Amino acid sequence: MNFEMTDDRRMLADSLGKLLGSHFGIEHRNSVAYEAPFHDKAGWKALAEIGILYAFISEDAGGMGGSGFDLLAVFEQMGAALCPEPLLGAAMAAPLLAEAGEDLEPLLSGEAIYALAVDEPDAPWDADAGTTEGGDTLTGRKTAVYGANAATHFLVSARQAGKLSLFEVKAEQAAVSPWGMIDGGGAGELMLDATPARCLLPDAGEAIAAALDWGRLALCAEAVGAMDWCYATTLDYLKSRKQFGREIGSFQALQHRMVEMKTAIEQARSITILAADRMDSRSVAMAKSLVGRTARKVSEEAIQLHGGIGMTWEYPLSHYAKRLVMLDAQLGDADFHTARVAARYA
Amino acid sequence: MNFEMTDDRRMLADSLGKLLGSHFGIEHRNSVAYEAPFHDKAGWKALAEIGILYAFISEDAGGMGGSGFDLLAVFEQMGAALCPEPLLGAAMAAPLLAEAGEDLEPLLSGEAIYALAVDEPDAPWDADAGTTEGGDTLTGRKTAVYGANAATHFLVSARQAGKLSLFEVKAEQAAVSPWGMIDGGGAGELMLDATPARCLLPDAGEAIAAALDWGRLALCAEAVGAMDWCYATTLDYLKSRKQFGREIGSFQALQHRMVEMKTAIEQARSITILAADRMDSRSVAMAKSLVGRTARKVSEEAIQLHGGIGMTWEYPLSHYAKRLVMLDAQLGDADFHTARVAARYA
Amino acid sequence: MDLSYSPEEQAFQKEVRQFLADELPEDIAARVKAGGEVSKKDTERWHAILQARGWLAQTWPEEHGGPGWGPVERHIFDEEAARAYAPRILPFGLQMLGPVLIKFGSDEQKAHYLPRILDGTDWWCQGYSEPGAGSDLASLKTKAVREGDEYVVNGQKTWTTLGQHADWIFCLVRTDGSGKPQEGISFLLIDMNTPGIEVRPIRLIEGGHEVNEVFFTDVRVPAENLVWEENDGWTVAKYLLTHERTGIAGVGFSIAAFERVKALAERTMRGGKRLIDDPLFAARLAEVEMDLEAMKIFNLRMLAEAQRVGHPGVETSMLKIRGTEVRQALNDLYRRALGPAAALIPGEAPGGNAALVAPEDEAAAASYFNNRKISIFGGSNEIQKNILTKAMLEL
Amino acid sequence: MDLSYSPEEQAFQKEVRQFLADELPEDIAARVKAGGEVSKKDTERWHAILQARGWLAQTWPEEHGGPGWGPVERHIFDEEAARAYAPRILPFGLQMLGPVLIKFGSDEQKAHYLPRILDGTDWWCQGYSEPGAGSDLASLKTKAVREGDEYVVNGQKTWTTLGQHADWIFCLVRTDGSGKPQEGISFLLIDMNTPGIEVRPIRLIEGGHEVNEVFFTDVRVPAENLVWEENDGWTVAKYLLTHERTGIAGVGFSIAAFERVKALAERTMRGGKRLIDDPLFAARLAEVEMDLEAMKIFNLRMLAEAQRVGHPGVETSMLKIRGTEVRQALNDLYRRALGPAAALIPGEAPGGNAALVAPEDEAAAASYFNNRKISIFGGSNEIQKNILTKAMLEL
Repeated sequence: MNFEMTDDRRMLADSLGKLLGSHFGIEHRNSVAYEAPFHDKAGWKALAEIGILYAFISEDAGGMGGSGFDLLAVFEQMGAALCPEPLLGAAMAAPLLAEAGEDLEPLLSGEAIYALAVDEPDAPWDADAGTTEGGDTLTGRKTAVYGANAATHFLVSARQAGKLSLFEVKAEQAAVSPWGMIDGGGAGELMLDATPARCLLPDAGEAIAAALDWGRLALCAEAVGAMDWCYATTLDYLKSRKQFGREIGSFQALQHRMVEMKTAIEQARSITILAADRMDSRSVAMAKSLVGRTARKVSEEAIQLHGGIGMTWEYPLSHYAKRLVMLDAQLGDADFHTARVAARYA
Repeated sequence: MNFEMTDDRRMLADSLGKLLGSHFGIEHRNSVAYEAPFHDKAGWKALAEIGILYAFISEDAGGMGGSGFDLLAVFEQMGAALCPEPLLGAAMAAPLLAEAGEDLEPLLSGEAIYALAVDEPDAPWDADAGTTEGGDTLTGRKTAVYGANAATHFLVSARQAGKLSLFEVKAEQAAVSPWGMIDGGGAGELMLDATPARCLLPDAGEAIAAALDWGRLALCAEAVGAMDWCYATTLDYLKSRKQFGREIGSFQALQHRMVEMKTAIEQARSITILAADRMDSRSVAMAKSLVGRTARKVSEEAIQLHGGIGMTWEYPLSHYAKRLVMLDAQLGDADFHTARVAARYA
Repeated sequence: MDLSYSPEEQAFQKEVRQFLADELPEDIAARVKAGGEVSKKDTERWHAILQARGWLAQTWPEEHGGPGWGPVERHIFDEEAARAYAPRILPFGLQMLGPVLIKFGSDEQKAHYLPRILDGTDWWCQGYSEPGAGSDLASLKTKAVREGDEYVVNGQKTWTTLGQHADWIFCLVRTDGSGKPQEGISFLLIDMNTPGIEVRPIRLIEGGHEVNEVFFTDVRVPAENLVWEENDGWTVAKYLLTHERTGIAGVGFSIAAFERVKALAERTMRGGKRLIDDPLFAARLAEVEMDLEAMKIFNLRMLAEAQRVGHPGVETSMLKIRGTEVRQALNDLYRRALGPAAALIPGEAPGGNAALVAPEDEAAAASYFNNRKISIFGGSNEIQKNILTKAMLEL
Repeated sequence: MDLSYSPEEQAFQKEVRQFLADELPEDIAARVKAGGEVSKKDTERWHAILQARGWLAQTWPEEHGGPGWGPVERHIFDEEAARAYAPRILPFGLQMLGPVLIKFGSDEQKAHYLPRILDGTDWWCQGYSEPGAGSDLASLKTKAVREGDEYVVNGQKTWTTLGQHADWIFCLVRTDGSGKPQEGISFLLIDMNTPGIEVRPIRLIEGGHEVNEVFFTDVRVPAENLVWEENDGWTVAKYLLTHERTGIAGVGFSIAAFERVKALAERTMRGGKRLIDDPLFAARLAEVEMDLEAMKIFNLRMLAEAQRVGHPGVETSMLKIRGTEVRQALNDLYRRALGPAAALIPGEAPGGNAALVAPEDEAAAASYFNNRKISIFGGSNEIQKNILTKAMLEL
């Protein structure tokens, strides 16, 4: 039993943290996060150069990571810096491409940017419920494709011969209706109309489910990083801000709420570690649900404990708060995953 | 718009409060509440003599009340004094007997004690789901019949010609397996085995549902009375008890919890008033759910704010706390009624 | 007990409904329903329509142009207006300054300012909060120094809602710094066009611009613009803060918010069934609805009491807390009901076939974030709890 | 990161399981599972079985008869024991007094008392709390006045768990009242058979008798029964309170409680379907399970840290809080799952055909009420939050 990061991961996380600190300061972050294409080519290149994409692929397959703990190391840093780059797509694409025996070099080098397109408007979060039909071309609609603006390739699920299959669609051949996200970053609607596609995996149900779980774990880790930031920032604020002639941190009602926030964050971190270790669908569902609920609570409490200043665009906390609330809506919200866990009792 | 009690009800409530104060002091209350037959004949007679049973019957039918607000006036006092007498059965029996055109005099005078027997073990809280078959005799089992020890008559639901009917079973002809309740008072299992019965209402589905709603309202009002008592007692305690050299009530974290408790109680009182005014199944379900959840929270908080002393049998609060938690389990708990309200959206 | 409105109140309710049906411009209601910003022009149009009916200055006595309503009438109007998606009446001139002038103003001040509020000539904003003060209002630092017939004002106000549109600002300023914080404060009316005033926007969390910082540099204000006595402005400030809190629960807003969530959940599909048929979502909605239904009655109880004794009690603080909690819970469910589409920035959604959500639902997440303010501004919920502690617990 | 136990730890876990399967008496486990009271005899039997294996004094060093376990081994034992429904090891002699004597006791005291704890000769109880003191331990008033070779003790202790069975009590007493509350306290061992001691039962909320008041009237205690130095008992008290908090989360109890709820919901019918298939109930259970799963890892993180640095950190207070919350939430669901039958008084249920619930579920409500204590005793959750505030927030 050992909860220390390995030296390799610690080094990666440290250099990632340093890079994000120097490249994605909050002002630059905001300019990237809230303006199309929600992507900073130079920043992405720098991220790729320190090798973080290798963390998503096992050594056997040519990478330098591939475990849940590798994702943790990377995405905690992304969350702490609130980096809007489309890394989530890469984290989910990597195991799919590996499974399909595709060349991983474009992904690993950062040259190709992958986005996963599985959800459809009437059944978000449920790849199996999609109605897009597949073949040499695809026709249908995929919704909430994260990183759609920046993507060079889409990995698209579609039904083929009764099975859920995985296709690759090139960005230049795809019709994307992009939209900006209120918490920063971009998504898009992928409008498929006899769009040329190449089948990567004819029977991809399990592989897609697993890829989505990688994505969910990444979101949990991102949340943990962002929650740590919010806690530390709120604590600093409570120590420095005075009202009615005393530090507001000296008010016991606020102290107890800080303790509850910290305890909740440690619980969220713990279940994220569990999910990273097990990487089974039940553990990931438990993590995504608990983290989703905790992230919202931390966001709301951090704003409330700050008062008005926490409500302003200029104060970085507001952007962390938005991200923490909105990431619950990605890849299945808390109630969606609670219902999945509950369904297993039946 | 007027939220004052009418003078008549105020007088009834006052005299009831006085009677309970003098007759059902906590020690006597406990001796009645925790020992079969969970009933004090003299106390019951005194209650009947001040006319509280008349509150359950409209003037048209020979009573002096019959509205939801009459129930409120009576049961708030019962809750504030934690009186264990089997009044709930009378509150539910009264409208059923009136509907059936039965002689109400025995109920009004307190001579007859009625208990309602509708629930069955595999479908508590759901009269429609009962499987007892009716006719000249009844065979089946009714569970959690409140006041079973003291009852002279049971009003029993059973299926007859496809319809839910209401029967009367005399206590001397019934086999009752009584049990004591952890929060005081008694219940029993009514074991029907070709037990002689008299049909009062052949098509009683609606009447029984309405009677159960009267019972639920009574429980809500009882809870409000008991919650007021707990709040006041906890407040007194916080003002008098010292720890670390100061009144514990001076600790802000506890102050804010008291404010939340008080606010929750006012919300519970408000929805109980709404239910008493409307007396439709949706309002009653909303009240029973919100009151059930609030009562538990108030109970838990009152104990926690007291510390160890609140855990002791000797300190009256512990008995109020038990009652507040356990009344949620009577006539449908919070989740049961939440689901009923939610089902109406469909 | 009688929860129903009196026949007169019911007739009034009908009258309000009819008025809203006839007079509330449809285009404005559509914009309010969509949760977007209501323009200055929209507000001015609506104010004028209300004033034409004599219903604009709802808390003013009849002699000054008010409609002569009690708390119940005002509540009925609020509830109906929210249900009809009317824009809110801007409180600064009508609900804040007006009553202050009526109680504390000189006859000249009343004669000059009140009619201009009613006819829309002056758009007022509020200069109370200062940076670093928050709920600790009395710690204000903006200074006004008397020089002959003028005050010279220096300092900064913040959280000035819609200050970008304002012609005038009413301010609390420090005219004496020697005593306790509450002493030495004065209440001053300042023309926003006076040289030395600068308004800078504060962008809020969701991106909108509704509040501002206002900077004062050697701003010269005629001494006749002082309301009440110099150094006794705290009396005025307290009156303004505690006056007319009967609408504090925001019941109408919550009713409208509940209807919005329910309607959305009825038409949202999740994996082959309607979201409203999902037992867990429906249960969460039901629990909030119960809290809302309870709050409606709690609010009526407070109104009945206010009508009876002439002023609302300390329950208003409980209603403020619970009112904001219920609204925020509904905002939260609304956003969640949209699923991943909740993330899109209002007004930037792809159109045509690629549309993600109905236009009226686009602002769900933005409203959720923006409404985090309601538990902070106007006396944070923590402050309300402190007030309640003092009043109820006598500790 | 590596969440799994080492091969040695896994082997140990297997060994513990085997031991429990072989040695834990079935009748005792059945009584524990049913949530009823465990008799003195049951506890003594179980202690003797553990002692025969050398596993009784789990926190003691090997030289004094401990098994030489670290925090992880102790955790594994706790978890497995709770799952197997073993009775708890009584902490008073073994986990409280033993370590105190080992650290602060004289050689004579160690030689005399430690073996008698191990072999069950002495049943110890704790004399810390006093009426009116609660979590404010240092305000204790029980006096011990030195007279020659004896202390004369007068005063009262309360919340003395299982004091009705005890041969000995260890007490904090005031030997000097002139300084700060923390000064002038001494740690005294008192034979319960000494004249002047009276034990009165305190009946708890659910009706059970597990705690007592202990009254001291001119009780004469040999001076050699003083542990450590006179007037420096606070040092001893603090050590006892902070020592060995690694089991504080009660993970094993919560795992057992979760299994109980789930099993009950699987066999409980509600209107034609199993309770476990009710989406709302299942969702509530799932949310608690997630909290429990998280807590298991949080607990392991704390244990790994304790193993690494030699002592547990301030996280133990968080685990105490969350541990009690999770257990209480499970107790609550358990009681609710029983529906109306939850109300029956354990042991007083009608038998035969009229039986209402399985005997093992009878104590659900009683346990729920009794376990309200776990967030109060042993440093209330409010005290834990104050501790955490000081440590983490440095405020």
